[in-house]
Amino acid sequence: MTPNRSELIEMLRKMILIREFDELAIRLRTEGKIYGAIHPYVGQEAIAVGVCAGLASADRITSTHRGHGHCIAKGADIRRMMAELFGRVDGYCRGKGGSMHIADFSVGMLGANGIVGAGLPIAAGAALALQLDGKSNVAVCFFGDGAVAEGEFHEALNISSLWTLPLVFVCENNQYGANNPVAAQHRVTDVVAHAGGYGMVGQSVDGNDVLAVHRVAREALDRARGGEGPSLVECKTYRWHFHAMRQTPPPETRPADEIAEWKRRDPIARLVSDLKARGLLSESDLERMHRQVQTDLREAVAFAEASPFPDPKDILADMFAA
Amino acid sequence: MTPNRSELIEMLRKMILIREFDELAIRLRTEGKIYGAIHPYVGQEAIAVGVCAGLASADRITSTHRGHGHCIAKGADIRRMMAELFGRVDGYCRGKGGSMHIADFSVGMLGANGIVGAGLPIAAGAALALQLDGKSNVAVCFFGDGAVAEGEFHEALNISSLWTLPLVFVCENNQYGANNPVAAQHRVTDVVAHAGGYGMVGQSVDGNDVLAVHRVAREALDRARGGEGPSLVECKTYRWHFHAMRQTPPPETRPADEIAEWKRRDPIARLVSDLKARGLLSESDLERMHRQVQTDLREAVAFAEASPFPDPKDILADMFAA
Amino acid sequence: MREISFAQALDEAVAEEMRRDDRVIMLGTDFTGDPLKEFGPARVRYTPISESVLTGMALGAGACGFRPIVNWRMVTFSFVAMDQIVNQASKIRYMFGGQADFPVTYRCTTGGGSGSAAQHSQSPYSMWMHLAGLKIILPATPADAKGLLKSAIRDNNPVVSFECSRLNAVVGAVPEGDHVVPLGVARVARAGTDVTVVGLAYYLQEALKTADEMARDGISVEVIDPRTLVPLDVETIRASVRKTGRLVVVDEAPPTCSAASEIAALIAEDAATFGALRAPIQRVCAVAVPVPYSPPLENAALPDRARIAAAIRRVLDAAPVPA
Amino acid sequence: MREISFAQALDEAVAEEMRRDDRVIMLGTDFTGDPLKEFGPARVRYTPISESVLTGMALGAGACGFRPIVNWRMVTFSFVAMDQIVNQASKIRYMFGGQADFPVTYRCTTGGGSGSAAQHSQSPYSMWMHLAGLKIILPATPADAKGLLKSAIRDNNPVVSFECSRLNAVVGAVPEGDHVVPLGVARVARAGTDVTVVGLAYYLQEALKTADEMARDGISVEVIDPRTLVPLDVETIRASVRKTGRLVVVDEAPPTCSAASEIAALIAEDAATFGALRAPIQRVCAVAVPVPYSPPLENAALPDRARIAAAIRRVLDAAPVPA
Ligand SMILES: Cc1ncc(C[n+]2csc(CCOP(=O)(O)OP(=O)(O)O)c2C)c(N)n1
Ligand SMILES: Cc1ncc(C[n+]2csc(CCOP(=O)(O)OP(=O)(O)O)c2C)c(N)n1
Ligand SMILES: [Mg+2]
Ligand SMILES: [Mg+2]
Repeated sequence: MTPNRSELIEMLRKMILIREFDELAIRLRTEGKIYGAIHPYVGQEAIAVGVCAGLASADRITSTHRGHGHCIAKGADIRRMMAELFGRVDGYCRGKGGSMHIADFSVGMLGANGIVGAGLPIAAGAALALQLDGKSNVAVCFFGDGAVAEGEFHEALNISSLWTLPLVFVCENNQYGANNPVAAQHRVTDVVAHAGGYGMVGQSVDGNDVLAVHRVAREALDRARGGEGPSLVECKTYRWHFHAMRQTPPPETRPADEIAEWKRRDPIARLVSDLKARGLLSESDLERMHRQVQTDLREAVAFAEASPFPDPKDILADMFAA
Repeated sequence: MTPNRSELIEMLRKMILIREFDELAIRLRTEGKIYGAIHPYVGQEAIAVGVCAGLASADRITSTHRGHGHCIAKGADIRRMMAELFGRVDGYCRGKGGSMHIADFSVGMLGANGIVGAGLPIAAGAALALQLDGKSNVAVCFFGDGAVAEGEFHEALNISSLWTLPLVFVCENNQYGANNPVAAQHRVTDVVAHAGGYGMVGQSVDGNDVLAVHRVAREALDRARGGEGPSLVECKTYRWHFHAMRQTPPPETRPADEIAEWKRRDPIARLVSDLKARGLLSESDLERMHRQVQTDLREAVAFAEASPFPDPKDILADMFAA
Repeated sequence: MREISFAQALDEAVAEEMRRDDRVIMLGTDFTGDPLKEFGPARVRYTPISESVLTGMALGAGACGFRPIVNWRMVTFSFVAMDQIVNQASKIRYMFGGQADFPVTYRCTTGGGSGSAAQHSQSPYSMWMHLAGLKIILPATPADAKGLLKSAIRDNNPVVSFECSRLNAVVGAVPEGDHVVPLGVARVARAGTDVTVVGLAYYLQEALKTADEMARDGISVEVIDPRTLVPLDVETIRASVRKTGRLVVVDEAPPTCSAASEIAALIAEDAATFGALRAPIQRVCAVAVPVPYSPPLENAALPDRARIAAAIRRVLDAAPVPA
Repeated sequence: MREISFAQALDEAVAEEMRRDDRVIMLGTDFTGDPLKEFGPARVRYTPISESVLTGMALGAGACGFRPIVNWRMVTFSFVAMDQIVNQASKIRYMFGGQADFPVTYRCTTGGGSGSAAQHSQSPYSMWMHLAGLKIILPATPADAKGLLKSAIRDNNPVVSFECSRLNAVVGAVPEGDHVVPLGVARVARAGTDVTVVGLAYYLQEALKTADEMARDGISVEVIDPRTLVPLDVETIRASVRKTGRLVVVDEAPPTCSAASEIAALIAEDAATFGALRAPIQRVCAVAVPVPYSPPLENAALPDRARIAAAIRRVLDAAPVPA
């Protein structure tokens, strides 16, 4: 099932939106409108978008500390995301969560997570629920190459494979866990090498090629929906910016030529030129799309700024369910 | 380097000693002379003995809840082991540890462990120390098929391989984790299937054939000593008794024919007939050995019974090092 | 009323809730009884030894409409899952602004007294109490075991059930039928006037026996069972202390930063109760060591009736009851 | 005396101990400064994100003659390693009858106040205090950061160093040379007569500032810094309370089963100190919620000088200082 034109255009729009959202978030963090730490997803847009294009709203995902892209790809509202980053009551978490804890349960986005690896068990639980429900829904779990070193990676793959859970493990191998290159974390730098130990299908894909990601993910999703259990999909990619920033972006520690090489493989430029070559996108389409993204982002900021800060009196609200 | 006659005879003696020690421990536990839970090693003797025959005293091991066999194989004194089981001051832990916490640091036995999987990180740390010391010593980590599902299995294999640590991971795949068959724990029932994911040599061996275990372990130990890093050795075996007992042995839940089949593959009988066939052991040698083992065990019990219980006044002793 | 054991009461609670609501599922490496027979392998899930993933899975499944019960077995084994408890279970609802409920029950056994040594003799409820966001039950009788566990399973929040191993064989009256005990309501297990003793789990029973013994000497001990540690019914304890003017807290966890410390602090900080306090507050806890294996040492480590009685006498000596 | 920051003091402590003893090694996913340059990759080990294996490896390497320093970075991340802490590090020496020493230092940062939300704003020292078998340092000044961390590294037991993030930039006098502060000795940071305030980490600084402010109103506040939580120098705190008759404990952890609860209980249970107590003991802690992200909520959750001052006034109102 290859995506049709409108689907392709929507994929491109989301990729641009993700990129611009995070470029804006960097500026807003620098200006002090956002608090705490942010982890931009810029450069990795093809993964969230390529995978989530295969998902329905009733399918579930879990995300990471680098979660804005997954939120947007899964259909979260950027106005409520922005309000959350601004710490306002109209944010997804009413201002309690911030960047590392955005979630939108209504669209099946079960949460970003500040703990490396912690989303994998939660996704496995969602997959168990979906299996028990028996409606062919699936769960997807995004995580980084760094998370692969955590025990929960292993436990989640083991039990999911054992129980044939409808789950796709999507490793975003962006070559670094914080400042440590993947070769300083794992002897075998291909994460997919672990799949066999679990009797799981493993597939590696160019994470900067949204159509390739989509194709591979779709196959894995189909297996999951068809009762064939989980797959491990490794997407090779690269983050364009620093790992994390607080007040100011930290200095770059990675080799300049490595960064340049990966920027040449820009996933958005690649999709643009592909669509143009196939006659599915004109330069003016693209300009219109960019303008619309900027308009949407301005609206999101306006929405966030108009939303009040939470009232300290409500500090105990949401602690326990009735 | 194949073991010579005296080495072979010593291997046989240790296997018999391990078996008789645990058969006796079952009786003593039933009589209430031992407290808490015990986990007999009977049936698995070839693994501890086959592996430890390749180790020097300065090499280190870590063990599990089913640790008596590893202690004896590594050279611990059965009198002090028995005194520990009896909760006496001359026990290895002065009565503070009991069956699941026997250790003899003086012979490089860094401890049994009541937590499934917890010995793997400790062994990796010992291996790191040995690597830094640079004297070609190695560490060995024993663990069960059940422990493979724990995250620490994965973390330990990952970092050990990454750092080329002098370590051998010995999985005692006795087909069950407590009452759960290995196929209810892992989709791939060959634990060794995980080795590739870590870029590690993995080898599977008949864990009831002490010479095969020794050969495979020796190769892995040589690699570790030679700076080639860790290996994963999977020994297929079976425990003859229940998983654990407290006051009385629990009812057997495994299929009778499965048990019978494995008992036919008795590792001690196998070594005995092999040594006899090669003219290295006579029936009277064997009888003498059995008598000596019984004498040693009687002495161990006498030693334990003669040792006083700890004085409650000493409850705070050993809490903190000076 | 019929009498059943603490262990049976717990099994009944689970079976009844599984019958009542088919979204209740259970995960663990082993179960008491034979739940598989009645409820089948889809709902009764024997798992690999992977407590961390189970603990997190329960949250994921809970957010997707199920009501998982995770049995860690010994509390000891839950520590490999501590990240999912501390960083996820206890924070997940609040942190996400109440978007979803996580109706999960975590069960485990606690306590020493069986020659099981340090790792297998723990009672670390206070570590969970410190986390804001978990409810915690600690039944001390068969009736409460059943009634509190049923409430826990029905609760829409993560609830941790600490089940003291030494109570398993204790037999007591348990009402027939749907016996439910609300969370957050302490019980005055024995009324008295001279001193308040709060006993946790097994030590409720020991406190009651000590109270019986001391009654012969004319000492009137009020014994309170908090039953749930979060929410803690502090008002019942404070009211008792305002009456007796003396407090002894008994538990088998080591004292430092324990539930006993918390109860002491809650009494000492409340102006009205502090004003009524006539003697220092005494904690009767384990000696602060990993529980040793050998019986004489283990006995020395854990509280007993003699130590409870001595603490009661100390608070009475400090401020004798007017004749 | 020269002045350096809390963060620099910590770095100095490690560097000096690495120079002093080449068995000291360090493991972590990241380090401040550039220790690799001076000490090389054999001793300065950048690790995969596997806190559990690191925590256990330190014990294994410690038993084999090294003195590992494991840097978990945020205390948050240590929870994935909790089994190795609870079931191994805290019990291993006693359980094995003192056969071996485990000279390991575990370092981590704590605390809120930086808009980092629930998972990244924790101060759960009491969970570690509850375990018998770990030593715990909690420096509140640059001098103590250096001196206590050096003692921790030299100690032959597992020591946990909780390093409050909000103190990193605080600058203070630190003696030149081998400045070592012994474990288990509290410091009277400010002498006073009307009320004792125990302040932990960042809140020592806040307590001192509050004391300055209240001095203007003629209120004399004695401020105590415990400096190490295990061993805890309870006698210094008790002596102060026997003098002032009033106690306020300030910390940013939630109150339940906290270090503050423990200090309250230690005061309330000691006959002589209890006898001298003239007012209820007050804990000024975080609100019992996961620390929220949005600044107005985070500010409401964490203690501040106004709340400290209010607690001081409460205990003074309860028992006014005789004129
Ligand atoms: C358990 C845990 N350990 C450490 C951290 C600190 N930390 C946050 S992100 C990160 C790197 C993660 O790398 P990776 O999984 O590759 O994701 P990426 O940042 O590259 O997207 C680290 C070490 C954490 N959040 N959780
Ligand atoms: C973390 C943890 N979870 C659960 C247990 C309870 N337990 C003790 S032994 C055991 C089975 C272990 O199986 P395996 O690793 O195969 O070793 P075996 O007993 O077969 O030798 C279990 C579940 C434990 N000790 N630790
Ligand atoms: Mg990465
Ligand atoms: Mg097994």
